[in-house]
Amino acid sequence: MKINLSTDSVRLLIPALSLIVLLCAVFYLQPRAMSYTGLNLLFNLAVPITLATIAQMLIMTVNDLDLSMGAFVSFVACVAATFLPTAPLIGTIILLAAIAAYAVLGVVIHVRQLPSIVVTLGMSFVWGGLAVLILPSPGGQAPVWARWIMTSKPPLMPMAIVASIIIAVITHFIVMRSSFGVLIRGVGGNTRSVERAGWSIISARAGAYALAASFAVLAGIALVGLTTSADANIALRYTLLSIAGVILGGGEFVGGRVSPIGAVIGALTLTLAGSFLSFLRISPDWQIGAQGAILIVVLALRLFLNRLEKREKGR
Amino acid sequence: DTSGKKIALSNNYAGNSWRQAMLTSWEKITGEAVKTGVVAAADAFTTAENQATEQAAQIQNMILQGYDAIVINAASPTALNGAVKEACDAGITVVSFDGIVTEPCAWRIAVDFKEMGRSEVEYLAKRLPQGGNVLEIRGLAGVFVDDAISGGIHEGVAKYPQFKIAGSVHGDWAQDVAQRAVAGILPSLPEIAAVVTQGGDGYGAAQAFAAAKRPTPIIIMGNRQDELAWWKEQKDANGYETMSVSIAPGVSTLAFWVAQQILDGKEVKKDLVVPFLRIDQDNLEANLEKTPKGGVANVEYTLEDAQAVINSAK
Amino acid sequence: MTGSSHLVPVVEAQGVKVSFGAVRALAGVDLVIRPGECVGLVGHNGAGKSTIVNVINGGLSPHEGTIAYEGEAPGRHGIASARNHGVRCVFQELSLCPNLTVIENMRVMHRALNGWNWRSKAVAAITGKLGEIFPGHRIDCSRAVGDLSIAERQMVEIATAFADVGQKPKLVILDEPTSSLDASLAEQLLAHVRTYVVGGGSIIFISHILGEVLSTATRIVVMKDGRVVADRAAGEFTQAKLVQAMGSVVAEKKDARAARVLKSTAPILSLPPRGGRGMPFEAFSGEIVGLAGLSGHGQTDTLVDLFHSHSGNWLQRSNPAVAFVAGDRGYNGTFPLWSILKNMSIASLGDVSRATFVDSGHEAELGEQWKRKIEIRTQDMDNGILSLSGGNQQKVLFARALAVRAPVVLMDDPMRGVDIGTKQEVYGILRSEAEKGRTFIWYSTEMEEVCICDRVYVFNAGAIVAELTGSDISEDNILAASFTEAVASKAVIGGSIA
Amino acid sequence: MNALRSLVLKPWIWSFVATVIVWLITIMFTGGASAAGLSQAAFTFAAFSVIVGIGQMFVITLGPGNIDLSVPAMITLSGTVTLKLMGVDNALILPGLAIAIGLGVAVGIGNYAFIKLLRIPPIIATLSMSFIVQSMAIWTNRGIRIKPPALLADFTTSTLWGVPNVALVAFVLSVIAWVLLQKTVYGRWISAIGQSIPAARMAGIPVDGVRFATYVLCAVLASICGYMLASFSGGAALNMGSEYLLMSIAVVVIGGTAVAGGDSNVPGIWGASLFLFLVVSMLNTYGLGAGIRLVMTGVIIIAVIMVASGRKRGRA
Ligand SMILES: Nc1ncnc2c1ncn2[C@@H]1O[C@H](COP(=O)(O)OP(=O)(O)OP(=O)(O)O)[C@@H](O)[C@H]1O
Ligand SMILES: Nc1ncnc2c1ncn2[C@@H]1O[C@H](COP(=O)(O)OP(=O)(O)OP(=O)(O)O)[C@@H](O)[C@H]1O
Ligand SMILES: [Mg+2]
Ligand SMILES: [Mg+2]
Repeated sequence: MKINLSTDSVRLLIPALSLIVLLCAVFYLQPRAMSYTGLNLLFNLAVPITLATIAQMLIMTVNDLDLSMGAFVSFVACVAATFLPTAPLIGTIILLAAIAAYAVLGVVIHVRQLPSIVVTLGMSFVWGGLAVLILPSPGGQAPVWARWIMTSKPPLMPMAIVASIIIAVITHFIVMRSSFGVLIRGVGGNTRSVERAGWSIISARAGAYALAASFAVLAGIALVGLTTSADANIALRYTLLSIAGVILGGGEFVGGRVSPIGAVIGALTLTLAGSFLSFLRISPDWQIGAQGAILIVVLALRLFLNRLEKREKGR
Repeated sequence: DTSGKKIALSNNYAGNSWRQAMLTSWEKITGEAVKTGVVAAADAFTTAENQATEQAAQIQNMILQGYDAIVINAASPTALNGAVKEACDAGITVVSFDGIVTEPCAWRIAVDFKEMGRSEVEYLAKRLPQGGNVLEIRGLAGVFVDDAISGGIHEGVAKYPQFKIAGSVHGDWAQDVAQRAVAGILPSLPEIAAVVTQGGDGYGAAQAFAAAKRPTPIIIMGNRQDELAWWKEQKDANGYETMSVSIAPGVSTLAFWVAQQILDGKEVKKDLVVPFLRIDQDNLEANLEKTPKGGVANVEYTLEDAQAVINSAK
Repeated sequence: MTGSSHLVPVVEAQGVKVSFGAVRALAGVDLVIRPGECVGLVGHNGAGKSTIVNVINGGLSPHEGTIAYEGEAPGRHGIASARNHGVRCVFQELSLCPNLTVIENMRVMHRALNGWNWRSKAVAAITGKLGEIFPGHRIDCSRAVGDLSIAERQMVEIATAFADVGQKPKLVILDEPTSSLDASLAEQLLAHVRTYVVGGGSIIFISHILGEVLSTATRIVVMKDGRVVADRAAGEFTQAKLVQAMGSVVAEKKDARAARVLKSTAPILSLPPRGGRGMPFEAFSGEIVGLAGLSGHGQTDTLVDLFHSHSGNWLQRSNPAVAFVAGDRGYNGTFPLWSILKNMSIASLGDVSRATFVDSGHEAELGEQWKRKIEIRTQDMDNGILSLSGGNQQKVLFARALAVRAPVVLMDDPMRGVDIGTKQEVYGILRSEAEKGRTFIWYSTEMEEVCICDRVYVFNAGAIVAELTGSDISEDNILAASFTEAVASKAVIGGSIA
Repeated sequence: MNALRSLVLKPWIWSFVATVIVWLITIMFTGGASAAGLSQAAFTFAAFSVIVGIGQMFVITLGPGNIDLSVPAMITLSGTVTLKLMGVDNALILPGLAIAIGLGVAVGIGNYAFIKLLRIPPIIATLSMSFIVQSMAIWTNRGIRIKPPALLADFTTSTLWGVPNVALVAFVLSVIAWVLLQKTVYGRWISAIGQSIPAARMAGIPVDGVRFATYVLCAVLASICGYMLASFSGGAALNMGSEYLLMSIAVVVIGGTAVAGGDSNVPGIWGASLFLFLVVSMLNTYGLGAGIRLVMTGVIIIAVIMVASGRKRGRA
């Protein structure tokens, strides 16, 4: 059997295999998870994480890093839980303005050659502050439609799986197939040559940032749909989760090497790893440490598969 | 009979001594209960970071694991409602304590945080009838406990207008953050007559005052042994007087018994209240003695205590 | 050729001046390119060739002077207007996006390539062009450019520039396009350039290999220190005249190389056959060993292997055994944030420091010494490395390796883009160092350089397939050996041609 | 030489300018009366950020993707373990310090082992490590808070000629760091690695050795910081390090160190550390609510970085 695997599909194969291995382990530990509701319970909180991971991936595509992802998703969640149900128009305007703000950030970072890490670090305070201003104490109410979508029960496959597949397909199309995707990946790969070919780097970056913000907005709304209400600190962990998801999915920090399907798989893997741990029932002292250990195990698995694949290739 | 039932503790944070004492109490009391066959299991779970999303996932996993009851100290009163609802729908009893949830299907063992804040000012009003400037040390912005206690304090100040809140900082319930924040604002503050805290940052505040070489005001203490020991030291040296309010970490064991009672078929009101733990000048020594060195003043509950709380709510 | 002079010039540059800070890169250049001509642009490293090219393609705005495309001065000088007039450029340093596939790079390079089925259009255009220019190439256009060898990347870049996607290229600028191609590929390219010019297209062709320029260009422009010093039909030049016009004094090529037999002692370096195929590798003290063969057949990998196995990754050896001269400057050569001096001294810091403290006086001295020795064209060794022209950066890398006390120097096609005068000097340094007992292992894509070596290993498909010594080292023998299949295990065709 | 000096000068000057402005605005509130007290507090608390910041800076200098997220857990672990071991015994102060350094070395080795053996980006490797280290801290003392030895507590909280002792320690450490970076072969090496690993490797630099040493150095500095911080605040707490995750990164990048690696800046860390402390103090002093305070902090950080790098990139 001779399959000619491109680098991209190899990049995908490994995360996919780690996900499958982990899923088998979870099923073994907890056979109840092997059902429609079981899968939904395992994965529904992965949906917002997946969206945030995609957003982070888009930023990483242009060689930047967004340290404000968690704060931004929290901010969106607060807006979605306060304005969207009561004053949808104002809510929408706020969210659109936030997306525009991201685009502006992209432009500023490019024009002034600022390190994205610092700017987004600063922005994380800004979004966090705005979230506290909007929602000083936890509360709010998810928009009915968001709640409806997130608790819907499609036939055959649970919502969480359907959503992940849809997200993967759409982003794969945008990032890997469309001209815009090629352009922003080109910016990540070699900004100078894209510029020399006559493209406007500024608009490419602004586009990448705005698109990322749009996915982050979806993440915030999806999150509120699941939790029914919000607080200012609700998604702070998404910053690190989203970065880890992209990396697990085979993406890289620089060079525009990303994989949207991989990122989705990475986010699912991370979520699943947490459940796997719960099912193992470790002593409370070591539960936190075990989360580190599981990350390492998943990555070791990745390395192992990588090796296998290299040996295959060497032949 | 609940000997076949399994109860889980879903805890969102383990990074401070209060939470550690809470987990220890849980282990001690439930371990006993499992051994004597009251329940079949009582497992404790903690998430890595203090995050509602992570805890929601944890609760969903508990549903899959087939627990009969879930006892929750929640990261957010509202953000877990989705997961809690799913648990209830799956027929699971959900009891929340300390960090309670607002989802109507769950039970709540609440501390009256507002009252806790108010009582601090009331105490001050007794001590300092002429009033004065007050420094407020708050917790983590955006968290419900912080909002509630602070709300109580402000209500108290409104009632006793001789007090003025001269400054307010967020100490994030962490000793060093509180110390840092107080040290930063202190130079710009006028003379401070008292410091109101959310229980636990008193020692840090005392150190910041000492470092700035300012007279030590009345600092409301928390329940940590070193705070109590410092207070005792001051009391012996110069008759320093204050009080301490806090929540006993052992409230987790009360929640356990309440869950057990509900599983046993007892009729239990959805909202229960536990008193907060208060230590005064005269019972300081007694409390200090009971508190392990480096630990937290604590009260653990028995089945009888729980039944008393349940009955008093009826 | 004079027939084309009445045509409207594709590009007309007049009095172009450009300076970078204190460096005057162009001091008033006039350059006219007409349809149907191939203009060879030659000059020493740092003469300003890449700079004028950057002005023509719109990447740089001249500080003084004008540029007109097809007779009209553009409203706004810039990349877009140059491209609209059919100007395409293959840059000296590779400039594709390594993370994108060949097809996707086409999309980036050609804005006209839009619509829903741009992928299929791109495939058609690029495969067609690749086949036309480099018949017999084996490039899979769905692969990421980063996975291709350096020669393949260069081929893709050239084909991309010539590709016709809705808009025909009128002027293609080739800035040292052959520097990473081996002889046969280079010849294919040159042949294509000739037919393209006959078909009415224009080319600016920059190269340090004067033979190529003489055989391909219809007109040759010689630059020196930011000025055009000669501009005549190619027929009026010979190699010697060109060299003279460039201002370098080149000793006549000494072919008389004493055939030295150095295999007597134990080898100073050796490697078993790569992947269990072909011949083992050995090098002896004082030798210049050449690695030849078509580009990308394992020569660089061998050098890297040799380097890794003789240098510590955890602790530095007190006496370095090997030094390395990079060919792919951007990838494993230069440190872009640093000054020329720091770039040069990094490998020999042990010699200029006391108790791990760097002695800056000593370091500067070392820098001055090498600056003089191989003429790095800069006012100040404290200037950034990127302020140097490509060839001069390469010289710095050379100095870096030669300054190390290591007995063996590994060279990964280091003369890429070095001008002919410097080359001759470096050859001289190599010879005298070899006399003193240093060993050089030298991968080169230029036949002339391979022929300087004492012994040559020829590579094919990752393995050594032949060893040539002394007078057997010739272009024909190497080419013939390049197509020998490697034999598994150690049954070797040792010097089957010798 | 001149060009070099101006290059080094520019990035850090801005964090100091910002610091002075914020300081002036803060003391304006009391008409200048709080100047001495505020400065002393600022130096005290900046010292801790400086110590972890230096370690983080070395790591960030190693190039894109290099970052040590295990810093907070390291601080907690060394604080809890050393205070537990020392009890309140003055004689054990130095052994305690030795233990702290030993813990740092161990965690540093662990960090690099993950990075190297699993070939994973440092950000993930050190994140995983931090969970494990945090668990170790919980396991070793379960949040029991033990007082530091009196002598050590006195040392960390008192001042010498009005300068806090901890600031003096941090100053000495920064001078050492500066010399390491600017004057030694090791400094050259990490800068080279930060610009291009393949190029560094082919220039004969022992890349693994240098990166390994750097991760160990960072962990050791974090560990020393934990030791001092726990002594300073009268005991270790399980969440004492969490502040320093963002802080350690922020002081490095605001201080003018290139996030892309290869270029580091020691004085800037002081500017940034003082600045970050004073911003919070200023906003607290003027009594702004938490929301506004956060927004302002963010805006000020961005403003500083805009001004600073706007100047830095001024092309010739
Ligand atoms: N980081 C936190 N996140 C959420 N809730 C917290 C956090 N820290 C403390 N709390 C809540 O604050 C209340 C009491 O905490 P308190 O500050 O008294 O603890 P402590 O004894 O001071 O701990 P430590 O000694 O670690 O400071 C409890 O309701 C607890 O759940
Ligand atoms: N970005 C820059 N900054 C400063 N100086 C520069 C820059 N680019 C080029 N120069 C200088 O301009 C001069 C001309 O450089 P150019 O790259 O045009 O030379 P070249 O003729 O292409 O040389 P080579 O054959 O080595 O490529 C050189 O002295 C170089 O140092
Ligand atoms: Mg506390
Ligand atoms: Mg050039």
